[in-house]
Amino acid sequence: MLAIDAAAYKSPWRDVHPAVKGTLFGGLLLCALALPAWPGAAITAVTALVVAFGPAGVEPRAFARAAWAPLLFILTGSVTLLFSVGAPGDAAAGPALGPVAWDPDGLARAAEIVGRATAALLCQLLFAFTTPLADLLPRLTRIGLPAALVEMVALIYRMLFVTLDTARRIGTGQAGRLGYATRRAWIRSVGSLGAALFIRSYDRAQRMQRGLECRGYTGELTVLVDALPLRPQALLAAAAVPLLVAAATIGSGVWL
Amino acid sequence: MSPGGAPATAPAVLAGRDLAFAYDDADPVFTGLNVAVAAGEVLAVLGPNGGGKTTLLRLLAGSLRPRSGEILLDGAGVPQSRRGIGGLRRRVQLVFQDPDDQLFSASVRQDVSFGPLNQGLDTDTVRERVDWALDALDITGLAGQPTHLLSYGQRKRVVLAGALAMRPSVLILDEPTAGLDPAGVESLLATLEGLRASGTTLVVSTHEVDLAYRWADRALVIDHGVLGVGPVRQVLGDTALLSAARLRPAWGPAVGRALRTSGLLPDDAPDPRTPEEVAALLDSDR
Amino acid sequence: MSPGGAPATAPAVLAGRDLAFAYDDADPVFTGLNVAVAAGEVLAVLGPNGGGKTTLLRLLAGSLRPRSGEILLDGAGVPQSRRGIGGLRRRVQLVFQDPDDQLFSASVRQDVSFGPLNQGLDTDTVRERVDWALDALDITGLAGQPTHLLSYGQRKRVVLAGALAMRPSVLILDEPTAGLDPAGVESLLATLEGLRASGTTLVVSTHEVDLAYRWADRALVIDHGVLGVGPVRQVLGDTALLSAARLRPAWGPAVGRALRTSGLLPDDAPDPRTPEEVAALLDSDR
Amino acid sequence: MHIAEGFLPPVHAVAWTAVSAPFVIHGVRSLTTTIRTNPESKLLLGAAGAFCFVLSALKIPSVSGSSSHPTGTGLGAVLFRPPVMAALGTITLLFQALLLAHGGLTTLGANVFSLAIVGPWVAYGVYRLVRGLTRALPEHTSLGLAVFFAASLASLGTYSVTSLQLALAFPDAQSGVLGSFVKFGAIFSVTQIPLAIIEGLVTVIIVRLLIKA
Repeated sequence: MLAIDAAAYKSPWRDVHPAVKGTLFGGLLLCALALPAWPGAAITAVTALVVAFGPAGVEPRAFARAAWAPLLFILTGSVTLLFSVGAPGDAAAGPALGPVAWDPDGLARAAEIVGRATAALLCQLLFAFTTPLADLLPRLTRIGLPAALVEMVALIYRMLFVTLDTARRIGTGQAGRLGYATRRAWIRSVGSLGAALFIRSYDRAQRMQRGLECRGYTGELTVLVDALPLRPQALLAAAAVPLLVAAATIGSGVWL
Repeated sequence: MSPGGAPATAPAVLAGRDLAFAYDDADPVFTGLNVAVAAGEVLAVLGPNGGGKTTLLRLLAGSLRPRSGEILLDGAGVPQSRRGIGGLRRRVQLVFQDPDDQLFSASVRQDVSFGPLNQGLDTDTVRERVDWALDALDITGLAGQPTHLLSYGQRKRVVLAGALAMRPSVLILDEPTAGLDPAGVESLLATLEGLRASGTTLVVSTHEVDLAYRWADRALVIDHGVLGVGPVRQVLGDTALLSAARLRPAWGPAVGRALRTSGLLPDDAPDPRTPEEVAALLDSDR
Repeated sequence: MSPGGAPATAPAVLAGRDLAFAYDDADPVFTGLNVAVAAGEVLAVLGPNGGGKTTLLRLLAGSLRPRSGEILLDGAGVPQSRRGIGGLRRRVQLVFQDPDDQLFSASVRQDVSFGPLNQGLDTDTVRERVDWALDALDITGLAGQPTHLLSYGQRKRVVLAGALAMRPSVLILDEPTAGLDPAGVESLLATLEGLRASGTTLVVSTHEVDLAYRWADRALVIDHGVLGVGPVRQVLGDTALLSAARLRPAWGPAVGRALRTSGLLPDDAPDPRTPEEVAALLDSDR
Repeated sequence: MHIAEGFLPPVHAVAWTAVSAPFVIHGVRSLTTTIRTNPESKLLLGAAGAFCFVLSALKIPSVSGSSSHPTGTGLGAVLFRPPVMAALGTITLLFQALLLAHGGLTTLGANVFSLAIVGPWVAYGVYRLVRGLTRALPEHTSLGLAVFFAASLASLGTYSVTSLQLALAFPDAQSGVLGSFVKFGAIFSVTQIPLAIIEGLVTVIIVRLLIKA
């Protein structure tokens, strides 16, 4: 139903321990943010793409579809860096709102931001594309989050698909009755969809209460989480990649 | 029976030509599917879950876009533009299996008025349409009720009224009898019989071979493509075809054959459609 | 047939005595209802929507408290205390019609482990139970799938596995075939047949008279009270009773009667249960 | 409006996380207290969290064809109160980042501040204020006005905070933070101002229907 989520369950890396993937992609994310943007971001981005389309087996089209919306935000946001407002020379005089002018350093700054953010985005997407939340969420207690919160997050994760499915069905039904044919109808349709969803959500919660009580529910949603083997070698290998990226970046800085 | 959908004798009011569809990156549900719905007929669509029944109905109603092929309304291709789809939806209404998918307003009356209002009709006409549709489904008494307090069967009727209030030429029903008890099924069938009599073309999907047998003019059996199409007696009497579509055989043809063999039924008599007809046969004999 | 539920010959593993229930301030669904489920039997509960089928099942499973009367487990009354209800739920499992009412975990394996963990079993036993239940329902392959990517029929199986993993003495299923296609129904019936063979007592509600006829030992027909109870052949062959409960007559008895009249079936032979049996009758004749 | 992963410099990302943390911790505490005192509320809150996520994913018409419903926090704040929204909003944002790539993990703190803290508090404050001011008007009108302004001003407040966060990270070479704020504000106003008005209208419809039901 959600493309990234569906892809994560089909990922060849699905059975890799989330901690290993967290180390690899978290490390690369740090590289993207902390290393000098050139060539750090470029090396990180290339590494992430090689991992994604190589061993992690991410489907390129799905990856591209997921990436374009945040990329659009990154590009729009960095446009503002290309120009500055306020007449030159007025800078010291404070925030006077003068005419708009090209910023001579703007292009370099924008390129740096775009590079960094793109590399970081790729790392985040890679993690999402290879790590199913059903495997990740129950393990969040290990990093110290309260069990009650983790239980709530896991419950919301399950229920959001039920709600999403309801929303899609109602939306399709409304469209069939021309509910999205005009802007006015559209607003009316979204409003009534939202209200219907709220009522259904409340109803669903009550029905689930009954349904789970029959299974012995008394307030705790305890489940058995099977242990995934966490091999130290895998963790080391995962950590090695960002370290190599960092070394390559710093090394190239020395040589350049 | 040749796949490809034999053209109906009456002119097709709604048709699909060479339709192909796939959900996202999954395997295609079907490719090169042809179907034609004749004006005024009742067409039953049968097949296993996941075989493409609902997909086909949604394509015909403009609720999904075909990957290739086209939908024809009165013989003319429907363009896959916003305007084209809008025009299709004005003529063809699809009623989903689960009534909760189509009920979202606070009151029954408000819900039924949703479609006519979106058609841009003036309030007097909308009111007229709503009254007429509520009356046609025998639920005028429910008009002021909040939708979430209705029983399942009542909700099914309200959704049907909401589609009917748009005065469609073709009404498409996805599993309309699912979840209804036998009394509810009988009452729905009576309502649909009335619609058919008033000239509405009906396309109905169902699992229940006995029901389709009893009630449709033609049957279309699909499972990732057309397995068979034709008059119900011919298609649903074909045990091999039904078994290929993972459907249970109908009682009617099996019993008809047995009764003809035993001489209880003349050789040229049609098969019984209900257990009552079998009982009546015996009683008339005495 | 006398209302009041004739006692089964085998000792009743689960029973309701003089049950009355009403939702909030509404009229009572029923009063003074008696029912007894014999160990190892399959009891079909039939009746129109709104007639109290689901209410009765929920009372038997401890999911609703009777206004008056009591539930008996192995002949002993179940106290309406937290402890009493808890004890009942360990022995009696109810599977709802809508699987989404009982699935709360995104992982199939984790969800199935919920019930056994609530029984206070140690993790090794829980793991064993989960594996066994997944295997019994033939869904071991789904263990790693996320719940939200499963089909409706698959989710139904997962819920059933979750109930089974608690090793209940009595398994109560509310409309288990609703929404399944004929192939899905057949495969579910085969699974339940296996459970029955292993000694699980089953109580199953359904609209489908033909299905109950084919498959249950006894039938209970209710509509705001017991209309009839007894062996399926006797209860579901009673056309007047079925019509009083707004149920459609079954094909089997009608056809059986016709075939016996025509001499195709010996006078003491049982009614056919499926169209296939009718066909086989003719073929064996030749 | 979500700040994408990697768009904020690390120092800013850490700072906004620190700013948001107390609100989120307070929200989680009040959530767990609610659950402990009333165990029946667990599934209800789960459903509410799922509802918040789906509401934020609904498409509504905007200048560029259609766009995701930006916040939905206005409605959430009026229905569930701001502390609960801080917790549910954070969970929603986490799912948006991982399932939809809307917003990021390192920018989660910044996005939580604008969407799950400022938005709900603005909505709640405006709602109470307008209700007080319009006490003389008929109930129907008073409620409609309060909900409309709560939802649209929450949406505008969120977008202003996001612009400010970006301005602080990337001050203008000439006119500093204020100039940069104007730049970011102007660029995103094209989509955000119409969205705020539409969100107000949609929320009014939702609340009116909920009251009837």
